[in-house]
Order: sequence, then structure tokens, then C-alpha cells
Amino acid sequence: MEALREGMRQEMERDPSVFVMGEGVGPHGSCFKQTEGFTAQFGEDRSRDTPISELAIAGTAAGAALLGMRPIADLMWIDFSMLAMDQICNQAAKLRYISNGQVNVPVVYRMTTGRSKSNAAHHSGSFYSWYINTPGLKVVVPSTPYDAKGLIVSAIRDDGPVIYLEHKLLLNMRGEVPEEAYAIPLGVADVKREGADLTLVATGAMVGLSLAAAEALSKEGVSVEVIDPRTLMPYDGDAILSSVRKTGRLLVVDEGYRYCGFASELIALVAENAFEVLRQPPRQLTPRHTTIPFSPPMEEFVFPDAARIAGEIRAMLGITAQGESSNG
Amino acid sequence: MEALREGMRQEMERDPSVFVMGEGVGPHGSCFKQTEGFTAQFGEDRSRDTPISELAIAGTAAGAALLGMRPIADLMWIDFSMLAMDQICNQAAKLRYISNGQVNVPVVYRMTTGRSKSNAAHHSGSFYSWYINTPGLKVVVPSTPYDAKGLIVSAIRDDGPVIYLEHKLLLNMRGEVPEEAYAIPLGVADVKREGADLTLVATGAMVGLSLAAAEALSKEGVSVEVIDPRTLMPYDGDAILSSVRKTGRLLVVDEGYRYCGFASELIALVAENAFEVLRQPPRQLTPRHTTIPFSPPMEEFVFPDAARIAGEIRAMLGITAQGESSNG
Amino acid sequence: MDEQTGIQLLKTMVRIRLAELQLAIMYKNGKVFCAAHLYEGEEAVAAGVCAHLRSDDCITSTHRGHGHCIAKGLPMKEMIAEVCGRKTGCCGGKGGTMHLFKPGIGVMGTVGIVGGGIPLATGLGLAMQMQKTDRVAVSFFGDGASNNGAFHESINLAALWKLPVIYVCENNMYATSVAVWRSTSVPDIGVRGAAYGIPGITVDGNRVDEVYEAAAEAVARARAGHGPTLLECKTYRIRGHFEGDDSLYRTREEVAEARTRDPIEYWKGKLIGDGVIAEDDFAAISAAAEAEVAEAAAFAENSPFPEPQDALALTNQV
Amino acid sequence: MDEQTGIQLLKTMVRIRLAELQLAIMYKNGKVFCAAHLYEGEEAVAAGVCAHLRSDDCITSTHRGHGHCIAKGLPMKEMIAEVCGRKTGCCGGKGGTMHLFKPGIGVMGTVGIVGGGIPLATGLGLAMQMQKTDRVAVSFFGDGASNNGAFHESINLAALWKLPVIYVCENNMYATSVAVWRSTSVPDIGVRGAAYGIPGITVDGNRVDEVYEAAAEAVARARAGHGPTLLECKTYRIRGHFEGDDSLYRTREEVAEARTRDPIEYWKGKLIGDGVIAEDDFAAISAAAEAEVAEAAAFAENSPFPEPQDALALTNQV
Ligand SMILES: Cc1ncc(C[n+]2csc(CCOP(=O)(O)OP(=O)(O)O)c2C)c(N)n1
Ligand SMILES: Cc1ncc(C[n+]2csc(CCOP(=O)(O)OP(=O)(O)O)c2C)c(N)n1
Ligand SMILES: [Mg+2]
Ligand SMILES: [Mg+2]
Repeated sequence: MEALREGMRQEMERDPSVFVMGEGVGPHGSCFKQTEGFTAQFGEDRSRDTPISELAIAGTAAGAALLGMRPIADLMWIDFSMLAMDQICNQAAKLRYISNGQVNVPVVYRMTTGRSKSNAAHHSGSFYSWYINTPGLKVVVPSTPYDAKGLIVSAIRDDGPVIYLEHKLLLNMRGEVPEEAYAIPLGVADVKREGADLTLVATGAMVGLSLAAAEALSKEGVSVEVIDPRTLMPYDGDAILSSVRKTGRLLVVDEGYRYCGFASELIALVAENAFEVLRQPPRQLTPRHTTIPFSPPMEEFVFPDAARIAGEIRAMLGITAQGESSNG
Repeated sequence: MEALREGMRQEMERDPSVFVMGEGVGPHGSCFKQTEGFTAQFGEDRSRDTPISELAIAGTAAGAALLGMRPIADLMWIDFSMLAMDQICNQAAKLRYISNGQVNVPVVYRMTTGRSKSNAAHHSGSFYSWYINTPGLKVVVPSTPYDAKGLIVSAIRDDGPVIYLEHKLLLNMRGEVPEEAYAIPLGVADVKREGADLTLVATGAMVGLSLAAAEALSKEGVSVEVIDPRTLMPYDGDAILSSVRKTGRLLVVDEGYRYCGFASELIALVAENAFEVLRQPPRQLTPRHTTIPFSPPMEEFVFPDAARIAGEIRAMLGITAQGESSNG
Repeated sequence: MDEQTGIQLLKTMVRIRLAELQLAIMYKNGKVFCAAHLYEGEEAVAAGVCAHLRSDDCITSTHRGHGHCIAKGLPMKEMIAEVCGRKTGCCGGKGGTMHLFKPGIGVMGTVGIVGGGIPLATGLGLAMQMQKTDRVAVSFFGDGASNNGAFHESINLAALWKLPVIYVCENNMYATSVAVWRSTSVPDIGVRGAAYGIPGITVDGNRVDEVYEAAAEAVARARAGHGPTLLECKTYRIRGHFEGDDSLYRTREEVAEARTRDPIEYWKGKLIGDGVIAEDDFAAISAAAEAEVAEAAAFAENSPFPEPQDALALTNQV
Repeated sequence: MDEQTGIQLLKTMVRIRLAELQLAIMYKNGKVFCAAHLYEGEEAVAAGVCAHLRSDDCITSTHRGHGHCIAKGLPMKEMIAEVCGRKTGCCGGKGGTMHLFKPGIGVMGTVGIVGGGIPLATGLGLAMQMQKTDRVAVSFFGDGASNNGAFHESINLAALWKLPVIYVCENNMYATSVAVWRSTSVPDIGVRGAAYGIPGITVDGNRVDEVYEAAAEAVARARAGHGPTLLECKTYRIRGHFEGDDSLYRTREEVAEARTRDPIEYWKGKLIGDGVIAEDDFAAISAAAEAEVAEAAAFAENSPFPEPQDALALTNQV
């Protein structure tokens, strides 16, 4: 999260048209302190508190972008962005196309995604598949501080609207981050761990859990390749396909719901384009298909964890009879 | 569309808690006359014109449903429902679950979907995958007048929120419709044409085009089975899987976008659950991934038509070299 | 207002206050493990409004909804158990602090989305009207919510249809870290009633008698079929936005000043001054509330958590 | 207002009128093949407001936006070609009647979603302010749109930040088939300005001089950094909601009565009465406009359609 903040700060220093706006991004420095110190450094003009008006925030940011500003609009939780869908998906996403390229819309919509601890039904959303479904939007979700910084820089510099998702459970993650500004190109996946037996594609908070599962399985002699697409739209299909061509097996672990979710999307990608190399049915592990319950035992039950991921891999490889069944 | 109207009318006659509300549903009888005559028959109380307040329409309907009313809220175009996502997907969809079953939410959200002729960027949406993605919602899309009536009756009688999609190109379709009320159970697919060589799953306006393609191919000796899921959530996976078990081939034709769309969903379903019977990679045919352009040549180019569907089938079966390539 | 009502209002406020302070303690000791938005200092609003409601009247509420639920009659045990995620909570642990329901007594949901309860309450009012009852619905929401489209669209609709809904805006001067003047273009949100042709009233929300009188009129109006009212109650959010919030965006002095306008102190002083109760009576009221809270907390802590698989009940499909 | 301005306003109105009537004909003969929402009878609003705008000022508009675009300077050829889906249209046929753009002269988009242009205009104003210019943004929208959350949220924001935006509500008495009194809880939408602490003005939108004067003040206010204005212009939608609409939801008498208040007739009469122009001058104005429209229509009809594959340009990804 400091990485994200540093990325934003450096871009704001570099380019005076970059600014942040959102509920509490001003003097308070945002819900999770993502913009702490910005008001002091850049003034209230470039670090704007807003009312609780998601539709207007999204639309105002898009409108400002039409005249060359580069707003970073904080919608707080992805859950609240449901109120802004029209301005994001009907307006910002389409303006460049319908105007026949006469305008650009360089706006970043930041929002947290995913579960945290007992955030319940209105604060645990991961429905970024809606954004992936919408032509004209790009969608990124970093899983490490290094990626967080490099991707926010690219998102800010991109001339179209980018949905930048921050996983709540990763906001306090630590990791190596270069001091200088650097950009990770959008649309490029990262192989977080190489392996030969199975391709595991994971996103956001699922990356860490998947790496843990891969590590555990390496002790059982199983070699899992873990790929983080980082950009979910446009996603790096080539990287995923070439990994599957190597391993012949695919498991996708994602925190979005199964039905019309990103995991189904990748399974379709591979089924359509690398069918002949698949040694067995591809699989997905996603939250159980229910509104997110509040109480910890139920909440834990709904989400994938490292043990369930490992169980799924074992089941796919027929290593032990113990493999839990997938959701659904 | 008369079938839909008759279904609503009969339910309103049967059950005084059923009523319609929306922009222009009152004296004017709706945009496409879906509620013509309702004000005369049921009064303005049960046939309510509303302001252009999609969020409030959706939420007010859900709130009324909590006290035992059975509202049919007309949101006109699915495109406008983006303004109502919070009340539909965060509230209506979740109320039964989070209240631990203490309330039901028997509301129907009606909206038109799909392209028509040069309706352009804000009036051609088919993003029902968002609704499919949301736990707590049911989603139906009829492709015939018979289904339109039977499904609206079931939607009204259902105790949870149902998204009822009307394809604009089908509103004037004719077909056999029994006079008396009848209910088509939600979640049951219909085999619109039996066949042995390939399973073609199609939805909404794609059903007719697919039947036309199947008919054309039958003259080339190819036997295509056309399945219309009718309910997209919860969809009838068994019917699709057993058809694929018979034919060994799957093509999905849907008007939603490819990425995280319903076509990808069904391909994932089959890849995960009937992999071993697939004789070749499953395929999908969906609109090209772009904002919908206005001008006819471009618009035609974006959407699947019977010729492209037939071409796709030929390509899959290796019948001729002509098969156009799929979108993407 | 008669003496019994005055005492009842005091009791309700004290019960809410002590329940919230109990939850603050339970947050500190880990029994409450989620973001908890407490209502300390705003009790007069819930008490003054709900005093007019029958159990077949309905409310919708917010992320800061414990007080409204208690005032509407939600048994404290069921509330605290829910906040603690227990099976015995009013939603079996599925809802949690921001999703409290008890339809039998008109608690039609606290809502985690700011403004999200406003359209729902409007719909409750619509059903009440269509069913030809004289029930009313109340939507509680904050100053922050008054800048959301849900507010505008709902009140316009209710005004048009003369729905029996009372829109109660609790202006506690903050929406998270954002002071009301940073988010709201008018000093008195009550003036917004005029944008819909309905009464818009602003009262001191720390004075339960003012709230009570204004709500009396609004509820009577609604029951008589004359339509909605917007009632702004000016109060102050004594605690941070949620437990754990550092409140660095405001001064200690500001909070200390606000504490001098404590609604319970005010009303207690008034009742004692008017000879309605004595100090002893207040002590008894506090003691009773304390006992109720302690019992409720113990009930919650001794209640089982739900089973993991309970998550799958009521998914309704698939 | 000086004489030249008066004549200019008349010219603009006539040009809009004739362009719309031409499109009505082209709809009948199939050259226009989409739902077309025409502006006949409302020309005084676009003309009176846009007369104050420089080419670096910006507007957003609606599904009924042809008039605004013409008044803002969009060449008629490019507009009609776009409505006819031709490659030479202002959006190359990608946008169509409800999505017209020409950023170079400040046409920042007509929008098919009711109310959708209001937040965008607010953002244009924000950029203008942050860039320390004295440019202004105008959002045109209908009575129907004033009941949408986008209206409320945007104006509150603009009022708070004193953005240079003029919110022009064209109250043409209908939103599709729904009469304004069925959808809007106040008779004068102008009163809603008070809900945001900004001027809210209601004028006769069929009198271009009234519109012009009110807009003068609003634009000056915005340029001077004093913030937004809500300007309601009362007018009447002479035609159906779209071409082909049967208008059965209102009486012929009502429409006939409204026709007697034709804004062009009014202004022409005024200018002639004041001796500013003679009947002949009006004939010349009409003839010039007619020629312009005919040329534009011919241009459009003779222009090629885009190639199918043009659909894939600018998809921006994948
Ligand atoms: C639509 C939406 N936006 C943002 C949030 C995050 N959030 C939770 S509470 C809150 C402040 C609410 O302020 P107000 O309405 O004044 O209520 P208060 O907390 O003061 O009682 C915010 C911004 C949310 N829950 N929902
Ligand atoms: C959000 C949204 N809801 C509904 C519609 C359908 N619709 C198109 S125009 C219109 C009426 C608009 O009325 P008004 O704002 O008064 O503008 P007018 O047509 O009178 O110029 C409606 C309901 C839409 N385009 N967008
Ligand atoms: Mg507040
Ligand atoms: Mg209108």
C-alpha cells in the first residue's frame, strides 16, 4: 500500500494533471491511508475529498479526463462502485469509441476488492468480472507491493479508463519495491513460480495462498507453476496458454464468483485454444456461490484457502484420495 | 410480447399483490406496449408510471416486496439498469440471505436486452452476465412467445428476485401461445431442435438464428442439436452436459460479450464436467469485443448472424474451408 | 409529552448508550471482531423518532444502526449476538453489525451501503399504502447519505405518491473523516425538503423533546395519508467513524465541546429539573440497562458460532 | 441584447428547426433509420444559452441533442451525416443520433442515458477550474433527468467546489409518455437550486430573450468563479418522444395550444415589431437555412457508409 502511495505520489510530482479524488482522500489520507500526506504535499486542489456520490465521482472524473486531466478516483470498496456503473461502463468506457477517437479518457478508478475479516455482504465484493466484460475498460489487480507500484504507474499513464483493484488483505503486505518510478506494462502476466506438472493461475490475494499451496506440494514432489495475470483485461492469454502447453493441466483460483467469472473465462480460453494439450479437465476454485456471510466460520468456509487449493491440486493429480471437492 | 402481456395480466388478475411500475408503464402502456390496457383494467395504483429514477425504482420495488407485494418493475433497457445495480445486486439479491431467511423478495425486474437496429452504444446492451454472476438472482430470457408467457408467470410466482430479459428483436415474434396461464419452471432448458453431430447452445435472439443455421446445415447432412437454456441462472447444466455427451461437440452462441460472459461460462462447464467426451475444442460465437457502433455495416459486423453461425459449425466439423473465424 | 413518555425516552437512550459502550469494550477485547460503527451521542434521534412507531411500522437503517434497532424493539441479546457473529443473533450470524433484521417488529434491515436503505424504506411505504394500512416507514440515514442519488430519487418518488415515509437525516457532522461542510452544499439539509414540495424540518438532534415533537407531526402526517417528511436532526458523532478510527481529522477540543451537549445529560437534567424523576430514578434506570446489557453480552458470548456449512443455507439456487 | 445578437438568435433557431424537420422527412423516407428524438419547439433554449459560449466552452447534451450541437457550432453536414450513419459524420458513424461529438468546438457529447451527461459536464467544469481558465461547461438535460440521482449528486458537487457549470433543465412537460407532474414532485424545477445553495431560476423557455438574459447571468457567474447555476427553461415537446411515437398520452388540443407559443414565431414577431428585421429578412434567413439544410442532407446521403471492419478500430484492447 505504501508502494501504491509512492507510485501515485511520483506520478503526481511528474505530471501536474494527475490528481486524486474520493471520499476521505483529502486531509485524512483515505480509508487505508493510501493518500496520506497528499494534501500537505499537493494541496486540496489535487487531493479532493468528495461527498458520498459514487455516480458523480466517477462521472466527474471521466469528464475532467476529457479535458486532459488524469484523475485517480477512489471509490473505496468495489461494492460501492455498483452505484457508479453507468458512469464507468456506459460513459467512461465508451467515450473514446463513440466519439471515433476524438477524446481520450485517462482516468483511474481505484477500489478495494475481496474479502477481509467479517466484512459481510456489502464489503466483500469481487465482481470485477463485470468490468472485464465491458469493452473499453482495462482491469488490473496487483498481488505484491512491487506490482502495486508498477501497475498504478502504468494505469495513470494509460490513455483509457483503468480499474485498479487493491485487495484488502494485501494492503499491509511487505516486499521489495524500488524507490524510483517504474511501469509494469498492462497486459503482461508474471510467472510467480515455475513448475512443470500443473499451471495454477491465481489473482490478487489468491496468489499468496497459491504459492503457499505450491510450496507445500513441492515437498510432496509436485511441481506447480503459479501465474499471476496481474492485468485481468486485456489478460495475457499467451502466457497462460504456453504454460498449459508445458504442464498440460490447469487450475484457476480466483476470488470472483464462479458463474461468468474470471476463472470460467480462463478455462474457456484454454479449452478453446489448447484443448489438445490438456491431459485432464481444467478446474477452478472460487468462492462458494453465496452472498458473503458475516460470521467467521461461515466466511472461512466460503473462500478458498491454501489447504483447499492444495487439496484441489492433489485431487487433480490423483495424489491422494483426500482432495476436497471444488465449490459449486 | 402479447404473450408476456397476457402472462402479466393473468397473474395480476389472480393475485392482487402483483403490480407493475416503471417509466411509461401507466396510461401509455410501456415503451413496447407491454402493459397496454393495464391502467384501464387495474387502475393507476397497480400500473404506476415512475420518474426516471432507476435506483429508486429498483429499491422501491424490492422494499414493497418485503411486505408481501409482488412488483414487476420495468427498467426499460438493460442499459439503464446499470443505474440500479446497487439496489438489484447489493440489496434485492442479498436481503433474503443476510436476514437469514426472515424476508422474501418476490420482485421481477423486467428489461429489454440485445441489439435492435442502430440502437448504438447506450441501447444495445447484453451484460446479463453481471446478473448471472450475482448470488441471489435468477435470470431468464425467453426466445419464443410460448416461453415468454410461461417464464413471466414463473418469475412472478418466484419468491426471490428474477431478472426477466426481453429481446428487442423478438418483441414482435409470433407463435402458438395457450390462452390459459401456465408456468414454465425456472432452471429448465428446452431442446429446440434435436440433433446428433453437435450441440449448439443459444440464447434469446440467437436461438432463431441458430435454428436457421441448423436448418441450412441439415441440407448438408449435418445434424445440429439446438438447446435454449431459457433460464441463464440457475441454468440447466444437466441438459447441456447430456447433449454434449451425445454429440461430443459444443458451440455456444450468445449475445453477451465473450470475456466473462455466458458463453465462456458454458464452455467452462463442459470443459470441467464433460471433458472426456469432447471430440474437439468447444467454441463460442459472441459479438466482437467492442462498444456497439451505430452505423448498420459496422453493427452487422459486430453481431453473429445465421451465416456466421453456420460457418462456425462447418469449420468445427471440417466440412468446408470457408468457415469464418470466430471473434476475439 | 406526558411524564411516562419522557421517562421512556430516557430509558431508551440509556439502553442504547450502554449497549454501545459495551460493544466498544467487546471490540477492545476481541469479542467484536469487525468494523463497528457506534452511535454514542446520537441516541436522542433513534429514541425520539421510534417512540411514535408501532411494532407494525417499519424502519431501515444504516451501518450505524444498533441504536435504531434497539429503539425499535430489537432484543438486545439478539443484537449483540449478531454483532458477535453467533448463531443466536437476529440473523443467525449471516448479517453482522451492518445487516440487522427482525421483520416481526419492523426492523427491515440495517444496510451497509450508504443511502441503500432509503429506496427500500420508500418501497415499504408503497406497500403500506397499497395495502391500505395506516402503517408508516422510517428511513434513518446520515448527512453523508443525503448527497447520494438514492436520497433524491426516493424522496421525489415518495413525495409524488404521498407515501407514508419519514426520512430522518442524522446530521452528525461527519461522513467518515469528511466534515459535513466538505460534502454538503447547504448548512441545513432540511431545506432539501422544498426540492420535493414536502416539509423539511431541522431540529436539534441532541434534544429528544425536539426530535419527539417533530417526529410526532411527521408520523401523524404520514399516517393520515399526507405524504412524507424530511426531518434533519443535528447531532454529533462522539466516537470515531468506527472503533479504531484515529479521528485525527478533527480536534480534541471539538469533540470535548460536543460532549458538553450530551443528549442523555440534557434530558436527564430536564426531567429532574421538572421534577419528573429524581437522581435515584436515573440510577435505577441505568442499573436496569446495565443489567440488561450485561445479560445480553453474556448471552452472546455463551452462544455458539454457526456451523461452516450454514453458509450454504438460503443460497436459493444452484 | 443588441440587434445583431437578436438576429443571430433567430438564425440559430431557424437553422435548428429546419434541420429537425429535414430529419423528420428523412426518417419517413428511411434515410434516418434509428429512433430520432427531435427538438422542434424547444429551439430557444439551445440558441439562448449557446449564444454566450465561446468555442472553448463545452456542452454535454442528451438523446434530444441535435439542437444543442447546432447552436454550439457543429457543422450541419457532419451532424446529419452522423445521424445517417455515414463515414463523414462527426463520429464516423460510430456514435449516431444519440452520441454526437466535436471536442474542438466544445461538443463533448450527447448522451443516450438520461442524466448521463450531467456528471460529465461537472467534470469538464472541474478541469476548467483546475486548469485556471475562465471556460465554462453547460449541461443540457430534460425535466425527466432532474429526477435522476446524477442530477442531485452532480449539482451538490459543483456547488461545493464552485465549478463553472450551468445546469440547463429543459422542461418540455414530458419524459417519453410521462407528463412532468407524474414524475416531478415540484412544479418548478428551478426551486431545486436552493437544495444546493445555488441560484435556481425558472424562465419561459419559449422566449429566447428570457433564456438569453438568464443565461448571461449564469455564464458570467461561472466565468467569474462564483459557481454553478440551475436554469430551468419551460418549453414544450411539440413532436412525439421520438419519430413514430403515437403521442396518444396527450390531447391534440394540448399540442395545438402549445404550437401557438412557438418560439420562432414569438421572436420573429418581436424583431419585426421592434423594427429590427422585416418579413423579407425573415424569408432570407429561412432561405439560407433551407439551403444549408439541403446541402447538408445531400452531403449526408451522398456520403459512403463506413466499412464493416471499421467497427474494430479503437476497441483499444485485445
Ligand atoms: C455507497 C457507499 N459509499 C461509501 C461507503 C463507505 N462509508 C461507510 S459509512 C460512510 C460515511 C457515512 O456518513 P453518514 O451518512 O453521514 O453516516 P454516519 O457514519 O455519519 O452515521 C462511508 C463513506 C459506503 N458504505 N457506501
Ligand atoms: C437512465 C435512462 N432511463 C430511461 C431512458 C429512456 N428514455 C429515453 S429519453 C427518456 C425521457 C427523457 O425525458 P426528459 O429528460 O424530460 O428529456 P426529453 O426527452 O423530454 O427531452 C427516457 C425515459 C434512458 N435513455 N436512460
Ligand atoms: Mg454523518
Ligand atoms: Mg422532457
